[in-house]
Amino acid sequence: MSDALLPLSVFVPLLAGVCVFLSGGGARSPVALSGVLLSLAISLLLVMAVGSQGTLDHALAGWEPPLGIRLHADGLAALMILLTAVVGALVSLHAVGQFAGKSEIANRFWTLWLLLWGSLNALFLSADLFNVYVTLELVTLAAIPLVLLAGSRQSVSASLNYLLLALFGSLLYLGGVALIYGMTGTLDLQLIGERLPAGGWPVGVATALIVAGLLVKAAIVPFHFWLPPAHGGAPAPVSALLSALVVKAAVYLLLRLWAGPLQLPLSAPWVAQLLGALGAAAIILGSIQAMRQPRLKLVVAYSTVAQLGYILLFFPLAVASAWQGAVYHGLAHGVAKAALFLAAGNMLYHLGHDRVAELRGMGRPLALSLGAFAIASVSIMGLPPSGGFIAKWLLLQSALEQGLWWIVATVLVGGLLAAGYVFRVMRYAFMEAHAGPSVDRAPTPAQPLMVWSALTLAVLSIVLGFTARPLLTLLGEIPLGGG
Amino acid sequence: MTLPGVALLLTGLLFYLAGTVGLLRFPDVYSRLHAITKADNVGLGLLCLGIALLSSSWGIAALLALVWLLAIGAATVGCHLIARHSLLERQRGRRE
Amino acid sequence: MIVVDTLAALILVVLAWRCLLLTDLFRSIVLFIVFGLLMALAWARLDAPDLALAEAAIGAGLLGVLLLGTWRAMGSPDGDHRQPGRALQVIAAGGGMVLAVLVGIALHQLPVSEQAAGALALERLDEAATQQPVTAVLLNFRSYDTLLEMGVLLMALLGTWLARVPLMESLSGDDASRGTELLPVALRVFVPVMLLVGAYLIWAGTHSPGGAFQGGAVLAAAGVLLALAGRLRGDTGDSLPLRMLLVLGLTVFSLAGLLLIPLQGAFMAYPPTLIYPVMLIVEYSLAVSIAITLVLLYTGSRGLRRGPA
Amino acid sequence: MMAGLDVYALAAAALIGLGFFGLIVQMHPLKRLLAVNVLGNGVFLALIVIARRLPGGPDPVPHAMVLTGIVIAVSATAFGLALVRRQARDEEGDDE
Repeated sequence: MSDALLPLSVFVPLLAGVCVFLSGGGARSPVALSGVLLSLAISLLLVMAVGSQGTLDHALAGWEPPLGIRLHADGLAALMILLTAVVGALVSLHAVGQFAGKSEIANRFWTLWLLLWGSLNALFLSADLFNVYVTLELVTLAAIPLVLLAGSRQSVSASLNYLLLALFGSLLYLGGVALIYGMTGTLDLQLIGERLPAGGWPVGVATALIVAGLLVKAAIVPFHFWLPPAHGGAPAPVSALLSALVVKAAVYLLLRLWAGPLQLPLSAPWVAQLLGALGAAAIILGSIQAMRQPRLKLVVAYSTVAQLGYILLFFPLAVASAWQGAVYHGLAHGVAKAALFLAAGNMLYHLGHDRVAELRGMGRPLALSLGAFAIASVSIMGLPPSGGFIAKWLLLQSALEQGLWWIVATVLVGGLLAAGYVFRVMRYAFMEAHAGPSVDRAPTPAQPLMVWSALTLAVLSIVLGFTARPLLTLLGEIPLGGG
Repeated sequence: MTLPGVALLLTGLLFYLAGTVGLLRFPDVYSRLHAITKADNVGLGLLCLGIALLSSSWGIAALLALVWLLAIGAATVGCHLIARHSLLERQRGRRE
Repeated sequence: MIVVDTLAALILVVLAWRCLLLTDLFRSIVLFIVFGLLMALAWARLDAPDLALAEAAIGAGLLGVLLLGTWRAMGSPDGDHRQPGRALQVIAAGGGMVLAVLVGIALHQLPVSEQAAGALALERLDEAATQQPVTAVLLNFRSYDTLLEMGVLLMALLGTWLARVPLMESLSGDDASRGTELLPVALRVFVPVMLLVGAYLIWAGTHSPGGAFQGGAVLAAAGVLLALAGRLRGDTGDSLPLRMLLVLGLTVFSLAGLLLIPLQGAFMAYPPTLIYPVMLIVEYSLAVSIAITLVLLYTGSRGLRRGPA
Repeated sequence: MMAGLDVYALAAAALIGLGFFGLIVQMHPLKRLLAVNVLGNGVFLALIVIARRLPGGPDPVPHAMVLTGIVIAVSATAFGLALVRRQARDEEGDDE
């Protein structure tokens, strides 16, 4: 019966979201908080079940594929569910503080966030190409209203651009799915792997459409322009959720498809090189942009554009250690980025602005949040002993083994550039000033929950440097040869 | 039943054609409305009658009659509202 | 009949072309509505009556009214004369052509699969307690997709609420709909007929083209008609009963699935004796939620109240 | 059969290309929403063209996929239109 955990981990958060919607409660709503706790519990149970039993499958409605839809939990899915649960729970704590006293916005936040949680779990567990399309739309349509919660003019145009791009991306994806269904007569990931012709125009076009659609959704250069305004303009807990989890969903699917039905077309040398090159471009361009941003949250948002690139470096490498490195990078970045956004949000909350150049003298009033920012930055820069270091080390190792020097160079330069944009912030923040940081209004100190959740996430990003062994064991072997 | 059915269909299409030409060529809202509602209602009626003959089933004929009645009703109300709106606009224009 | 198909396909493309290239916004919208209607015709020609129904009711009908309403709410702008840069135009034209050619070649050369899921679905219709293949796929074989789709509807509505620009709250009834004798009579005839057709379509989904989406869309169309005539007004607050109706489909569908897990061992699997009643209940609750969501997506308001008769 | 099928396949490909073109060259958000919808209809048409090739009747699976897709597209578009209205209202506030 443990396979019933799969649908439960989708529907516990979803129905909790529905309950919050019905209850209309505010920031400290017991319904919302128990929903978060239940969702966390069911996710952890699922991860433990995968840890002890290996992969889990659940044929929905009792119909085996190709007729029905299959849910599938393997190490990769379990790690993403774990990331969602841990980051989500801590961000929820932050949200309790952030939205205190704002009953209506808080209710919308909890409703949408719990629905998003269920949608993300649905996406990670789906083993059906069309169902993935539905879950992608679910994730997008939960994420965009969350951006809108900020209520500002910028957030409206950011939401609109986000929506247009996201719709465009998922329709390209759906076009590819249509062709694949035409060729194989099935939507099940495993069956597609068995039936897909080895080559030919239709396979090529289908792969191109699917990959292009997912790249648009993942905000990979050159489709990245919608991400910074959307992520930078949203309330801090939302930015954290979007940057840590939502953009990962599309990249996750690229890895999932490589590991499953599309391994052959995605391993074609020029496709792999192209994806790797896009990743490298994202790392360099995103980091340079991050260095030039006047506002702290935009620095962090462009850093997301850059950090997503590392996962794409997997494709030209395509060996076991690169697989582990790419997935671990997803985890490490998720935790660290959530910490960065929450810490940046605390500063914004305190000062009423987040203009980098005016942060001087902030060390004292915001010591803990700044500390969280600094600690999480260690992981973003890829310095030991952090999760980011493990991930980059694994990527570097496999690049060195294969003599792919341009990847080695990209990873090293990316680390230096990350140090550049992080230290730029630090320099201003730790600079002594006579009068403390400039403020736009009377300072409102962040609540303890907001500070400690950011700090906990930051510490976790370092802890990830020591937990590589159990987590990579959970991930399991690199899936080669389909299936 | 085929020949009269097809003949009715063709005549119906002629009415549609006339209505469309009227819509495009007539000078103002009222005469355009006149052309399109009158001609198209008759055209639709003839089409329905033609299809009913071709299908030679009473059930389908009854359904088609219902379709025609509802379409006429909708066209009447729509035409009335458009004409009224246009008249009110014109009166307002004159007053200003 | 090849002539009809060729003509339909050609007009579709020309309409889309004109719709996307005109600078006049109003004309673009009207062309888009016509495009939707022609799409419905194409669906009918392609043996997809379910889609023809859905497209006509939701795609062309509801979306059309919403587009026109939005155009008016924006102050009836005549269009947009900003021109993108020459380089962007070249990229767009080149990219569009490459995309079209690639998809065209792929569709043309697509090998036919021997063992399609659809063939299996057609074979095993009896086990799904329905004679209508599309309903069987939507509500049984792939019911999970349909369930998640209800989440999409709910979140689109939440997003619309957060945008805070209702279409119908501020709109005072149109001049032309006031003080005319004909409109109340028409409403008295049309609204009951539409409700009847909607309810029939939902039920019909079990054996012929129709189902929760088509029926729900027709019910929503009746609601939109009432809203247009001023009988139904947007309201500024949402009430608990309304919220319950909005999530009725999602809740009933997922609870039916979850509660029967111990019995059948799989999510959303129903015992053979219960399939038909469960499916009927699910269809009607889905349709109610769909109808109300669509009406609210149209009005953009938080709630609904009766307008002056 | 084959010829009819090809016509709609061509139309599907053309609509996808046109939608892409429109999405990029149009500046007005409402027009870009229309472009995305045209693209979507192209994809849906491709699915139905594929569904027709199943011997023994149209394949219900792509039909169900398109029905789901239409509802998703319409609800996302409705949300998009609300955002367009909001943007227009914000800009109006600037002018005054």
